[in-house]
Amino acid sequence: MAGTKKLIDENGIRLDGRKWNELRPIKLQVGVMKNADGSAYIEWGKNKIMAAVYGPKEVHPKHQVLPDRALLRCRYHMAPFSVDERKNPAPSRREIEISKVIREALVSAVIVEDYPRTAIEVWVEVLQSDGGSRVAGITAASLALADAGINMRDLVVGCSCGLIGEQVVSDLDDTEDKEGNGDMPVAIMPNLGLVSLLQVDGVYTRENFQKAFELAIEKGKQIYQMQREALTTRFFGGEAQSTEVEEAAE
Amino acid sequence: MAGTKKLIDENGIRLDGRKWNELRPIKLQVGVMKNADGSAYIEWGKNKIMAAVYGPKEVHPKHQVLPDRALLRCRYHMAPFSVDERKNPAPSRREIEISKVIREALVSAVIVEDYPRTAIEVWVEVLQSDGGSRVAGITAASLALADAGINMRDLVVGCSCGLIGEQVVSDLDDTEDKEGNGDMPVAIMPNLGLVSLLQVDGVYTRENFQKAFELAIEKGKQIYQMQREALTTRFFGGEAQSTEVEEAAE
Amino acid sequence: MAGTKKLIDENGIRLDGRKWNELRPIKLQVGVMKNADGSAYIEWGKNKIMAAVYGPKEVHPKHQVLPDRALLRCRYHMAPFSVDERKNPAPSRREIEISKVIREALVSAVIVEDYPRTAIEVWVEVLQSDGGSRVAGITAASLALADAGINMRDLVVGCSCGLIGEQVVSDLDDTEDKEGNGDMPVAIMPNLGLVSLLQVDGVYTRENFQKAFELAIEKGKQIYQMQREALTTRFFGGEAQSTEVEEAAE
Amino acid sequence: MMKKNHVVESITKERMVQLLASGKRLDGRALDQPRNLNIETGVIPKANGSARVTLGNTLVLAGVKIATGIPFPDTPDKGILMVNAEILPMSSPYAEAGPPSEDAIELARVTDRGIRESEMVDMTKLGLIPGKSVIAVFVDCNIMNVDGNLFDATSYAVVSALRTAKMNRYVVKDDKAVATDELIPVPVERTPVSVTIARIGDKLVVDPNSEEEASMDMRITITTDDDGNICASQKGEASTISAEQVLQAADTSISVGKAIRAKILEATS
Amino acid sequence: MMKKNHVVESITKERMVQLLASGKRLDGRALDQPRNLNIETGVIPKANGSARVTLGNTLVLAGVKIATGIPFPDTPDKGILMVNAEILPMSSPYAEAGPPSEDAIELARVTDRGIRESEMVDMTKLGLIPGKSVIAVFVDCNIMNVDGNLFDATSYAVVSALRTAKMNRYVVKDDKAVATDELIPVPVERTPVSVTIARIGDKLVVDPNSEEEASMDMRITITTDDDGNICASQKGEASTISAEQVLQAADTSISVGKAIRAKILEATS
Amino acid sequence: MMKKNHVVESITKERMVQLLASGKRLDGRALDQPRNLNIETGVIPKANGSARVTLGNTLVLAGVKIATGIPFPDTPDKGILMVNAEILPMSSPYAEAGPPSEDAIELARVTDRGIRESEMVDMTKLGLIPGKSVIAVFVDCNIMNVDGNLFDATSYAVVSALRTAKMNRYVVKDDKAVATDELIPVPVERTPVSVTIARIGDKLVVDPNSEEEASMDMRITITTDDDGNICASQKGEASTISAEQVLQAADTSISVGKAIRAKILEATS
Repeated sequence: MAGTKKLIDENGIRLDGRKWNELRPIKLQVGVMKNADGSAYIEWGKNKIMAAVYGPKEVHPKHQVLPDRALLRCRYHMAPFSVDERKNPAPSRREIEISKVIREALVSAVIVEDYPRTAIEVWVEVLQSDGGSRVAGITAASLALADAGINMRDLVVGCSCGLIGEQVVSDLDDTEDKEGNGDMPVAIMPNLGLVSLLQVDGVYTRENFQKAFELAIEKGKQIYQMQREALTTRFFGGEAQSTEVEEAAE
Repeated sequence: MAGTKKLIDENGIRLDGRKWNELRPIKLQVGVMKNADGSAYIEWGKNKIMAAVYGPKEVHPKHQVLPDRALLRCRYHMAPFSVDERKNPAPSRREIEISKVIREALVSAVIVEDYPRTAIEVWVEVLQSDGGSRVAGITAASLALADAGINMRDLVVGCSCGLIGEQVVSDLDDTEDKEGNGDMPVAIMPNLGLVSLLQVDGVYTRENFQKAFELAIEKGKQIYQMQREALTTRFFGGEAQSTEVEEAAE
Repeated sequence: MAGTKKLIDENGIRLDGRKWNELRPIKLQVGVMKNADGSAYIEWGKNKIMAAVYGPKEVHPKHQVLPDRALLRCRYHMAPFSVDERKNPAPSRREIEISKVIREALVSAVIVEDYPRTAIEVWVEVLQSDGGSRVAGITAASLALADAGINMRDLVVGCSCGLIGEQVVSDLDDTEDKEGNGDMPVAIMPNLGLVSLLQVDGVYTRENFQKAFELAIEKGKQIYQMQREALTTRFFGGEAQSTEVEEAAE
Repeated sequence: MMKKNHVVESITKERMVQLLASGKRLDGRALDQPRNLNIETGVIPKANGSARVTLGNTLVLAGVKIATGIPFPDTPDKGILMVNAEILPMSSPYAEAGPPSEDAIELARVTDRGIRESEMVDMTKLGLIPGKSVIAVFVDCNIMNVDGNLFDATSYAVVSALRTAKMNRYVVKDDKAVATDELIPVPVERTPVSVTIARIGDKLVVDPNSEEEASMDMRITITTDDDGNICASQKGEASTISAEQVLQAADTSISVGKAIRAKILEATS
Repeated sequence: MMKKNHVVESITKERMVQLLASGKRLDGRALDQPRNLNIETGVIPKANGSARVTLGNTLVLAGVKIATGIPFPDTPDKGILMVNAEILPMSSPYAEAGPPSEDAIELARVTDRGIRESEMVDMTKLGLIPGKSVIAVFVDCNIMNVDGNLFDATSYAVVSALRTAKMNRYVVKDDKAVATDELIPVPVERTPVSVTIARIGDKLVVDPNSEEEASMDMRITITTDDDGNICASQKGEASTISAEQVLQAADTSISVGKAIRAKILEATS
Repeated sequence: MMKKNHVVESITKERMVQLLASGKRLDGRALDQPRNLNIETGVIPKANGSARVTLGNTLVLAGVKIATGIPFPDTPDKGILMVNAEILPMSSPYAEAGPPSEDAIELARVTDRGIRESEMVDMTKLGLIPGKSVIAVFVDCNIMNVDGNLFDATSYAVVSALRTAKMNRYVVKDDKAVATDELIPVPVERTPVSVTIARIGDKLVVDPNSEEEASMDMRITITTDDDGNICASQKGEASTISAEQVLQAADTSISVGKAIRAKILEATS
């Protein structure tokens, strides 16, 4: 936090040249994996994340069967080489928690009632990690679910906003996440106008809390347009082309 | 063992003022937990131990079902903050062994034949540990079983005796256990006159072995009176009042 | 590898006095364990290895049942005291891999189709380890299978050959394995003329590869004669006598 | 988290929703009214600090143990804080013995976040020898009886245990950290308060009990600090919340949190 | 410990109890007669000490490995002793591969207790540099064939392996412990002997085999030292024992232990 | 490794064997023809080296991380190399989440062996302070899509990642290894190439895909170095191979390996 000055300059320009409310470059590809029933790859800043979906499939072990709906399984996992210091491949407590909140963020979008007694598996593999990997993972995972043909009420799209000093900013990268003053990952179902993930780190005044939260929703809606384009490309524009959207500076 | 002199003075008075055959203060409460089918809390010296019972209940996994009797499960566990140096919460080899001997000490008192194909679970949680936690745990656990309405042949009550130098003493506390010369935890079924737990540490002449063993039985019978009072309080004297028995010095 | 000179002298004599193509002393005993359905003990150089077989027996857990044949399980395990530095008793990655290749070396010799829906368990315990423990283990394990009366197409017998400098040598001991230039464990079914295990360490010219490989087969056939004698002793020559074969220097 | 009896639950939920429509809860509380909170500190003398908290029938015991440790490479002059939780098998018919469940891990991490982000403990005061030795504060939580809202009960127990914890003062001698006999408080600067809100039907209720949790669609935990700032939050369960309700929950957390903070301060001062 | 065929067992037990009434056992032994004990030492030359023990058909192999280690903080000048046991899956149809079972842990801990409490090894002679370096003695037991009474067979194997173990003499140079080539014995002072007694019906029998264990109600292990003192005990199994029988078992352990100690001393001197 | 649909497989195998008799494979390849190999390096900038390899539809991502470590006691002046593989649950319908499977362990160890035995990396150049500090090279492999022949795809990914990896140059100051800003390549000396051959019926085919693996009886992996020497091999699966076929496989591995080495060198120079 000593480094706050450095993260944003007197003109409101951040270390990587972005304004307070700009997104990092995002690139989306749908249908990139051969074996998975559905898949999507996202590059978001320096994040490189693969999401893949299998299912609906038989549930093992059987005692986990849900008679009236599908069981959604989710694993968020970081490759050992995805971070600065090699990560032990066994799941950390952080990965276990994030797997849980990603699952809870996705499950209300999936029409699980359409697939009783089955399992739907969502595998999110972080190949390179930057700030915001969980929201990037959710964004890719909901595309992978759609690619797998799973019935959904809406896509889910995530964005993280936060604080540098008392300045609300969108989409923190790794440095901003670590040296900044707060991070607020948010996932939304944009057409239904609902929030399916919300976590908060940092110290926000009531005003800044609202500002960051609403900015995250606004940015989420913007990324939702990229998701739509990626799906359009997937289903109408040929196989697994990438949708790269560089936002014009506002 | 260098400190033997200090543990008991020339008048036979121990560090905490007790005579060789005195018990530490014991406090018993029955029926203290809301969810458990039965429970008891014991303070014995500095030991603070909660025992809770669930059952008879369905057995999972099914292959552990016993067709002709109940399966008794038991876990003795120490809270990480219960000892001087923080204890790793994963069960140690010591805790695994003690869980086994506590289970074996309790099971012959429970009329397991009355509950075929079910499980009865006994959870002993040491919140603060002093010498003699296993016998204190057994004493509380058998009250919790009675509180749960489980049919029993007798209560089980434990007491540990041992050696300071060549002096047999009752009910060693933590310091006496570590710096003394022997510890002998004993559990009995007082009405049936049977021993259901016996472990021995230290070096006892045949004479001292018998003296310590018989002292443990005598003290156990004394604690059994406190158990009875605690159950009476529970069932006739109102809810979860504590039975505190400070023994007059003999 | 700096020590190559020392491993074999100018007359082609190795540290323990063997020529390049000699075996270490091998001692075989069949039927040495009381509870196991079949067993064999091998001493090969400094290796001391016990192999025991249980089965055919019921498969647990049931979902592993193979409807048309037996499931062969195999564990290669080293006693903590079997090596120079005490080994952690939990299975290492090396032990897991060796268990797999031993199983794969044995399974094609067992007529698994004769025992549908059952399990056959092979336990290989290395009590003292020297070079070549996996081939010694296979040699003992196939005798234990035969001792258990399991139907087999052939015995399996292993031998390891390798390199000291550019010299092909048979049957490396621990020092030769560590300081030599290559190790090639081979297991064969001698009557069927088939190879059921082949692993290679080291750098071999095409010519040396063939020479070492063919030497391993030749030596394997020689050890096969010892296996036959050990079985003859077991079934016709009384109980559990040892078959000790010291090869005459060629 | 728990297995549910679906028939009883659906009847209970129906009744609960009817009552909520008229601003009432099954146990008679107002929608924004937490259950009775009882805090007892110093219950485990062997720990550096401890607190036994009941929130309704939910019972949590937190214990603080303090030792020296090696700092993390990226914060060489800051102490270490670790929060751990075990949902004891005795706590409910549904809890199981074994390694920490997903629920226990989330519980510990969310509690940790509230403490850490609010800068409750001044970690810079826990440094001893930069890069070599710092004070490590372990807070372990025993969840002993579960009747809903583990997040808040656990958070109050941890905050209360830390606020009353004492540790040896250390001095550095010959490049070694040595404990003195002097006992000093843990350097606590703030008092974060967690408030958990459930949505049942379309109503938000504070501090749900087990029965309400079985009927709730969504849970959100918001932690606020002494100045009414928001310093941690966690939306939970497999459902969604509208943006308006998030803001409404934030306001509720600030106001309810204020009252609870006063209770905690009273119990721990 | 094991699954049992209940029909065969109940018939066997009936016959066993009848015989015991007339002072006989199914295998012809007297009630206080242990099975044939065979001890072979030095069987694993790579270990610092080793012993292969058969007690009837029970077969245990113990190996001692010695290394330097860091002492426990509360005993800075004493060596470290660790006893570990694995009940190998080859040892019986009921044993399983995997992490140590509850039975294996109890077995190792009871064996350890007998060694430790009798002060068999003089741990103060295993200190090297106080607080920094001591000699660590690991004793690992491979239970290879199970035919009852693992406690005694394992104990005899550990005692025999330790009594015959050799270790490098260490010297301290420049505050470092350095091994010399000189081999010296482990400083063994005492010879604890474990005797296990089972109750079948109302009779006590020494050294039960598997068949007897399947019929026994109670098992008690009592370890005595060279002076006939009692230095460890463990009552086992899910049943009880009367106070009189405890004392009777103690006397039996002392007398039987004396004969077994003589055998161990003979095999290891 | 995988569960199989036995009916479809037996039909497929029949057709496959017929075709192989006339020297053809189901996907049109010649018997000794590997699938299309694509290598992309530097795909993970945060890693010291990385490679994304596709071999047909098999997709493997390898990443190299470099740190300092403590050498093994028996090689005090040599660096450390660790190869690890995870068969991701996303890679096929049969893969599962959890600790490394037997297959993943074998895969990592065989890959490691090819690298280590060929002396690809000059480990003596990775020593820093003898006995105290060396460079540790971790290579982690994410198996992302499985379509047969993981051994070769993983090996090519590891070799390509190592060949293009950069590490900080270290200098020793005051008996401490300190990283400088200068980036230098990992000291790669050789380029081992793994070639896997399956037997289907009595034919040997190079680089089997999943469909062929489901029909194969035997698999053999042979790794050769730049001079056509054989430096690692692993026979796999529950079947046998004749001596003649071993030698035939060796020759095939040498010749096919040469062509693949050229591709790897091209992609990584």
